[in-house]
Amino acid sequence: MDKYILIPLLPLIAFAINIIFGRGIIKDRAHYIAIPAVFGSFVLSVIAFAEVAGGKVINYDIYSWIVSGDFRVSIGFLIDQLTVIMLIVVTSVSLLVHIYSVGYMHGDPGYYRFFSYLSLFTFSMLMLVMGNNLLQLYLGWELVGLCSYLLIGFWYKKKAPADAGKKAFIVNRVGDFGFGIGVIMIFLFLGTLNYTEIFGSIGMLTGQTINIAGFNVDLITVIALLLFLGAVGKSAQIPLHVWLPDAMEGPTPVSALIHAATMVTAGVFMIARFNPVFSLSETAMWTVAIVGAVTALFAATIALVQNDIKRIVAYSTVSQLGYMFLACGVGAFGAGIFHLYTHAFFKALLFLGAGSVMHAMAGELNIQKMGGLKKHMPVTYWTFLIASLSIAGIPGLAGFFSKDEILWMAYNAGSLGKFTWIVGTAVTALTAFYSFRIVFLTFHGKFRGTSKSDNRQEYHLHESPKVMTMPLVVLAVGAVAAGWVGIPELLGGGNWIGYFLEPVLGRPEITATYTEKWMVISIAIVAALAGVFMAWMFYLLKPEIPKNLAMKFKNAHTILWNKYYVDELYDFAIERPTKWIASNVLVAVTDNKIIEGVVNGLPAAIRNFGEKLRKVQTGYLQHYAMGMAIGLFVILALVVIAAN
Amino acid sequence: MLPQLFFGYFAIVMVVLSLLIITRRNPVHSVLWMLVLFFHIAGLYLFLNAEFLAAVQIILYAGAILVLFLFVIMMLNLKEELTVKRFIGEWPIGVALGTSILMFIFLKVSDIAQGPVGEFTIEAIKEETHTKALGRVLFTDYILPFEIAGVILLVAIVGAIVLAKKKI
Amino acid sequence: MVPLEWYIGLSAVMFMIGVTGFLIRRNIIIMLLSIELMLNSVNISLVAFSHYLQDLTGQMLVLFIITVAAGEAAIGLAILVALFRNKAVAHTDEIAEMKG
Amino acid sequence: MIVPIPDLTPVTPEIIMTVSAMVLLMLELIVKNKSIIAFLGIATAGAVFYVIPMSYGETFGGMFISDEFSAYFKFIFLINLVLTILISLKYIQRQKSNYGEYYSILLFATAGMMIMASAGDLIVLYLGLELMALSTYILAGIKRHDIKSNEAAIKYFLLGAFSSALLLYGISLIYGLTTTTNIYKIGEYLGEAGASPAVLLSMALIIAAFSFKIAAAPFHMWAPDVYQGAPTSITAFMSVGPKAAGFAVIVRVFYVAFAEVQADWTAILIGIAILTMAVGNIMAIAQTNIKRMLAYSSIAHAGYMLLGIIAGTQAAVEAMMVYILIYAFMNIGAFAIIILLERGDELKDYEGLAKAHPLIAAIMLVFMFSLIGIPPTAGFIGKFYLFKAAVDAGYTWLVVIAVIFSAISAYYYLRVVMNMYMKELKEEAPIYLTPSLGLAILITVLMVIIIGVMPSTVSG
Amino acid sequence: MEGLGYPILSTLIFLPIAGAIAILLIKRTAETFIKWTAFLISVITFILSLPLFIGFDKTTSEMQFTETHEWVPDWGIRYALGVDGISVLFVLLTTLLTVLCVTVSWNSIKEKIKEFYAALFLIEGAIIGVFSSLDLFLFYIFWEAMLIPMFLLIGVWGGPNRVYAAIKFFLYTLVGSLLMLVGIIVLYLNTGKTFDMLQMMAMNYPYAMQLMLFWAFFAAFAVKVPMFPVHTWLPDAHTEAPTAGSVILAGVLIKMGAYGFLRFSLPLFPEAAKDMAPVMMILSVIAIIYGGIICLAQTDLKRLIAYSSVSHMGFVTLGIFALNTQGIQGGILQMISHGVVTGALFLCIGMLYDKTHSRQIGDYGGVATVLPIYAAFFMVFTLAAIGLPGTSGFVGEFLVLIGGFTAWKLMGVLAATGIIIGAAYMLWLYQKVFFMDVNPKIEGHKDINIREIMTLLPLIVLVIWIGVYPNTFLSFMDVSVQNLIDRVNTAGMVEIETTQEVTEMPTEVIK
Repeated sequence: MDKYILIPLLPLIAFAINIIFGRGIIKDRAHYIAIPAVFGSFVLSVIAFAEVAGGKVINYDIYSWIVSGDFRVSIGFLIDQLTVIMLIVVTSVSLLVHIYSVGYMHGDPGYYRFFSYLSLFTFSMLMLVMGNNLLQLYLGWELVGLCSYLLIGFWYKKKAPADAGKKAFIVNRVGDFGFGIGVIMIFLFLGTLNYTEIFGSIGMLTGQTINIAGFNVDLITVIALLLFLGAVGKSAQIPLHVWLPDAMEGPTPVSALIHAATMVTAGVFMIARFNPVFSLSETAMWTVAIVGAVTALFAATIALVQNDIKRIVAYSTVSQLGYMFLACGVGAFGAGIFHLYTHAFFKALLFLGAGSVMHAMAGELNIQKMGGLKKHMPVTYWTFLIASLSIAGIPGLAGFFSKDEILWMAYNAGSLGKFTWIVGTAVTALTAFYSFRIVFLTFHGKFRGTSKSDNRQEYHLHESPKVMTMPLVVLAVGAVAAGWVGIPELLGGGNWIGYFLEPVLGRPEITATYTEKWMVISIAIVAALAGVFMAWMFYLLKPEIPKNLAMKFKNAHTILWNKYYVDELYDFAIERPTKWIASNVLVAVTDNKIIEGVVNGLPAAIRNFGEKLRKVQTGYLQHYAMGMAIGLFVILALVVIAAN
Repeated sequence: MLPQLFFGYFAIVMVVLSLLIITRRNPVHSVLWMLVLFFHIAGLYLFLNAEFLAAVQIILYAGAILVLFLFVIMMLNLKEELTVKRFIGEWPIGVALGTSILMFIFLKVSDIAQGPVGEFTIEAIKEETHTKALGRVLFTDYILPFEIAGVILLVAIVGAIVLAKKKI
Repeated sequence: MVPLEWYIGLSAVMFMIGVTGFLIRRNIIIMLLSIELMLNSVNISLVAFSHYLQDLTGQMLVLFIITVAAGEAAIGLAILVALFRNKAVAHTDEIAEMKG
Repeated sequence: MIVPIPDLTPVTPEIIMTVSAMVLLMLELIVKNKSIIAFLGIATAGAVFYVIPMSYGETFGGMFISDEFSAYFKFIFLINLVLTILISLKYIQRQKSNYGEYYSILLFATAGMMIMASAGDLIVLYLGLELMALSTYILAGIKRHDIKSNEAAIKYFLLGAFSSALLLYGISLIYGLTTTTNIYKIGEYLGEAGASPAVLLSMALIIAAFSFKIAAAPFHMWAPDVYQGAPTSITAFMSVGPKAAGFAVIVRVFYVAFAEVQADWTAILIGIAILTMAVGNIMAIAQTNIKRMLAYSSIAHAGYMLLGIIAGTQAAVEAMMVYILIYAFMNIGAFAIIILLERGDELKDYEGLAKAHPLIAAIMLVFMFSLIGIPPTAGFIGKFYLFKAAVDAGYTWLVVIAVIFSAISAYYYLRVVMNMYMKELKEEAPIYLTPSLGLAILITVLMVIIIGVMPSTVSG
Repeated sequence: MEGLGYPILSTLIFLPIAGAIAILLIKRTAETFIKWTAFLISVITFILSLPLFIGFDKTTSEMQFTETHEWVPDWGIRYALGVDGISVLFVLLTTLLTVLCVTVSWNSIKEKIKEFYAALFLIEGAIIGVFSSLDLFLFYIFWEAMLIPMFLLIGVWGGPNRVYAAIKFFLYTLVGSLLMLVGIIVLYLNTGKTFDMLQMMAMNYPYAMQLMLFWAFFAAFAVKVPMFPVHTWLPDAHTEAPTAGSVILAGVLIKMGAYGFLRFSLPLFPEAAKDMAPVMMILSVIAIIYGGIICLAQTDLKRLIAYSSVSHMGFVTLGIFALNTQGIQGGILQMISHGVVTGALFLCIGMLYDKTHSRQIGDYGGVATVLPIYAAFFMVFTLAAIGLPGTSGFVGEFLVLIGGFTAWKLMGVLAATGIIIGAAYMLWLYQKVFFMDVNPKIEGHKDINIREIMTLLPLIVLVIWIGVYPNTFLSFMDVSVQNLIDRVNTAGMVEIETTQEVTEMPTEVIK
């Protein structure tokens, strides 16, 4: 068993070596330490997968982490079906991103730093997925947040990345606030944080209520929603999605690894992990589903009009995460994880492809200034295309199967499920549209960047080095084939993954008929194809249409362009008032006026009083004598009063 | 009736003299009124069968202390003294304080409970003569205070010399 | 027979006249005289008490008071002389260099 | 008629003191070096100290009582005397007041205090008080060429005489009420006959007079001016000696003679104590002259000491006595530093002292913190003992008031420390360190620290 | 100690004090010698304190390493020292931080060097005395005596506004302490005229008295902690104090207040503490949120950290007055952690200040570019300050939140907002100072040297150690805390045997 400890430990060691010796000895050779470590983890993950596939669930404690009275938490591992899927996803994508980064980050002064952060991230993510208790999950949860912060702000000399990193961390903290309270409540009511023990005893809480501001609320619902708040933060769901698009300020490999494939899916993982809890609360489930659906739609609409290639992909990620939550919300945790798994490949691929494009375009991100890159960078083009097809849900590719499963499950899940299904299908069309908008604007048509004469950008266009394209190819394979583990029975597959995860996640009861399933699948395919077609028409056939539309629906466009003004809203409603209160109320009034007023005022008042009293001490003898006489007078008066 | 009249005369005159002393502009006048007052006090002492004290009052107070005062007054610029303010600005407060404290004292003294009567009856003193009785008590029972009083006078002499001698 | 209270009353009146004089006069010498007045009023009451209580202690005290008064007068006037030497002032409000 | 010779043993210390003072007076004529006179004065103190424990007893028909209580106060007077002589030696030379009489008057004053502490009779008490008072008037004005010294002396003298007159009036009344001036007999008589309202009148007058001696508000107003104007060595002497003597007689007179009306005088003293602490501490904050500041501080300390009287238990009185002892050390110590640093006695003259003379600044710091009452200095032990006794007697609320005022007091004591340590040195700060002065400072600072660290030295 | 053959606690108290005197005797001009002597003294003290860590018996709540001597028998005062699980860690923290204070002051103190180190050692001795006194009188002596050198440390070697800060610090704490003194006296008189803390803890005091004494002690402790609204001395004192002063202040001095709550308020006045716990929790939560938000408006590095201390100490008091195991243990651990982390942050700021002589956040920017190693260290401490799991900050804060939530859910939730605010201001600070364009004012400065790295390294180790394996530290306090909670919970329900009769003279509390 002890070998599994190496899975997280290897990257940790790599991190430690790189961060300590990186500046002095290692410098540009950092990847020689980081990549073997991740590879080791990957190999061990595969071994773990094999073992779990063989029907074994590994669950053990390594050491007691925090012991305080009856509060006991260990560091320990639970390796079950869900975990191994995550392990494979995390280690494989991480490995590929590591390799890709060798090329992408080449020559960066912070090269060693980058790799040490990546290793730390891998470690943290593995701790997150492997933990056998809630607090270890929380540990990993926060640590990946830290890595996200560090990596977003990797180019800290610029303001935008620094801001974005900070924003990511703080927004995540808002989610963690809820998550943390959820953790505490679980401990408070169940007396444990260990998964198996929680799931074993959560049933005891059914029907119990808790009094919040005078209302009696179902206890499990409260716990589930608090946990979900954490997931909302981490997985960038409405209303805490604001950090993810900004997070694109980080290096692209980071976006691929953290903000697409792994970290942001931690929320989904957590909900899936806590399916026994969520399943007990209908309210919580529907909340998850609706938040997921709304987020999916919301982010997809924003993605329609953006021009920054990474931002579009980022909004696409938000949207796809919404899908996953939608799945979880309708009880199809397996489908959610399935989509998580396929999404990891095609979304990582999209990001890495975008990175490759940026690499070629010397950092240019605006797709309006690209075009015709197909001939310059074929590998990138083809892999990017595959990823787009996959995400758009073109039959046969990974995305199709997972998305289809989700839509089907949503359709299956009652009336509210139907609503989510409609939303989901609409989002499919939108996804196809904006994905191909990128493809067409970037790779097709004529180059619209700075011409040869002034900046020679076009002259520089080139395919990325092997070390970068190779991961693209591998991921492309994944984007195509990853879904094949979950081909539904209807299409002749065995939905292997669904059954594989069933011991952990369960499967919702299927009530709908085959006919309905065919209908769901066909509508999805039609929607996807329609999206692709529209994109082709808008951006290749008649490029003037988008402009006209933008003119016509100016207001709508502006709102979408400004991402529904959510950032502005937060700025206006939270950030500014807080800062205003801090400096104009707390510092200026409470501290400086009231408290300091008393603290400084009292001595000053005493001193002033002393100064006034000094005037009594005139230096005149008679006044002193009078003082004595007055004293005598008062004493006599008292004596007389006392005697009478 | 006679003693009362006698006392009445003394009391009225002494109060008037006291008021004169504290109100005269010219210090010399005050001192002279003081002299008159001292004679009256001596008279009162006689009335109270304390003839030795009466003598001491005249000899010591009138004869020594007041003369000392007069010497010092010589150093003052009397002309200037006659033109400046007599009282401090807040004199009404002083007067009010004085009167009200007096009221309190009267309130209290009116029901004064005398202590036990001692052995020196008027007859006993008369028999022994006042001076002798006083002397006997002074040099037996009150020998310690007597000695201390001597030291005080010594200190006063030394102090007066130290403070007032011209050469440093 | 004159009641004791009369003497005490007389003494109290004189004492308070002395106090008042001390409180209101600017001239240091007259303040000194006021103090002598106070001491004499005390003496009167002491002698009266002594007479009425048929006890000589009061008269003893009178003797000592007179002695001390002499000493006090000597010292007081000596201080006054020393003051005159430095600054020809005889009024209390002129010697108020130290205050506050 | 045979005059019986009274037992002179109990008065031996006083006799030695006065005789020695007279001898010094005569020696002044033949001895050129005044230091010899000073050392003889110290020797006298030593002899008296040696004699005191052997002199217990009552004599002169109960007029004079030498007991442990008086012995303790005499001990304080002797310390006061010795330390004053030590700090005076060169100082009065510099002040051009190097008269041999200075020392003998100091001795006379001490004799007066000793008589006060031992007085069993109001007459003796009055005479002792006058002996002390007259001597201190002289000493306050001994810088006769200095107008400030004159002013101090005249103020002290006039107000002192005024307060003596009040005391005498009080004595005359109590005599009239009891036919005796013996403190114990007064107590006995009042205990049997009960207290008539006129007793309260007498008590009020006596409180006023004694409050003047201990500089308690509102009878304190002479103190700042006199402390400031008098030669610093005398200020040190006055701030301890007469105050301690005042407390000695307060204890004896009020606990013995006026035991019958304890409730009344306690109530009055509570008022006086609060007022004293308030006035002393609040006005000290506004001072710029360090001698004046210490004057107000000594007023405030009198307020704390009154707590011991008010509490009225044996322990409280003991605590007060310990407090006076400790106060003597820290206060004289502080004045010794002022003498040492004759650059001026304004607070700003202390700026940057720590830079020029770190050790002296450190010692001053110890005195200041001791005056605040911060452990591990003696000042804390004194306050603690006093407060403990007062709380034990049930005066917690009064202690809380005292504590608040002592927190206020920190403000002005810290200003001295602040000036020494946290301000820049502006000009050279010459010091006049002589062996005797050094010795005085050493003794005081050591005592302040030793008592602070080992309270068992005073707890018994 | 029992096997070591020497009185370890006395040594720890008086070695630094003796060291202070020794340093004062060295010639003023021998600066290097003074520094090395100081370093040696601090290191020896630290090494001598290690037996406390190794030899501590974690299975008992009894006082250990005890020493008892009669001191003032007439007043029932003894010189009694001892540590239990609650206090032992603070002693160790003190000795450790002092070493670091010496090294960090190496070049930054240029004036009155020997006085500086002497003051530092006097503080160390007094603080160890506070943490190890078993006699209330002795405790008070150390408690107050510490004020003197600290006053000087701030006032002499501090920043431009140092005098104001020093006096404010002194008066603030003095007022509180003096009220406690009255409380101590009342306690003493009601315990049969003894200052023995163990004996006092075995007593049951009447409720009205408990309540009054609770507030009297509160006055002293709350000011030290500092709790809202008596916190305003802290920003000034921290800001103006020299680096070492800030480190000692933040690291151990303000822990004395919370320690006082644990050592006195809870066991001596359990019923009052229980009844007043809601008030204290509300004050704590106000401190957490108030202290946090106010940080957002700070422009001075040290001031910001100072206000963050208010917030963090709010967690501590919240935990303590949650009156359950997690709360109290969390509180103690949070104190240790805060001592390490905030101490470290002040050390870091001091190092930066030595280079640039500015504490204004606006004067910085891009420090990470110029001083990368320094930035890395600072990052770790920042993360610990915002309570990232895996660092020391998390364990304590989380346990406190558990405890607080268990005791009063609303307060737990409100306190948890502190972790958001904490992240906001610390990251804002980090960004402003370390990221973005290099401010010309800091250009060209050298990265921290090996001495400074060695100063910070032990703290990094501690931060990680506490974060990863807090049980090392939690196990120290386990039994003692449990004992304390039992004491609080059983108070008023079970009659505890009093070892001594109530004094023959029952003292009225209020007359």
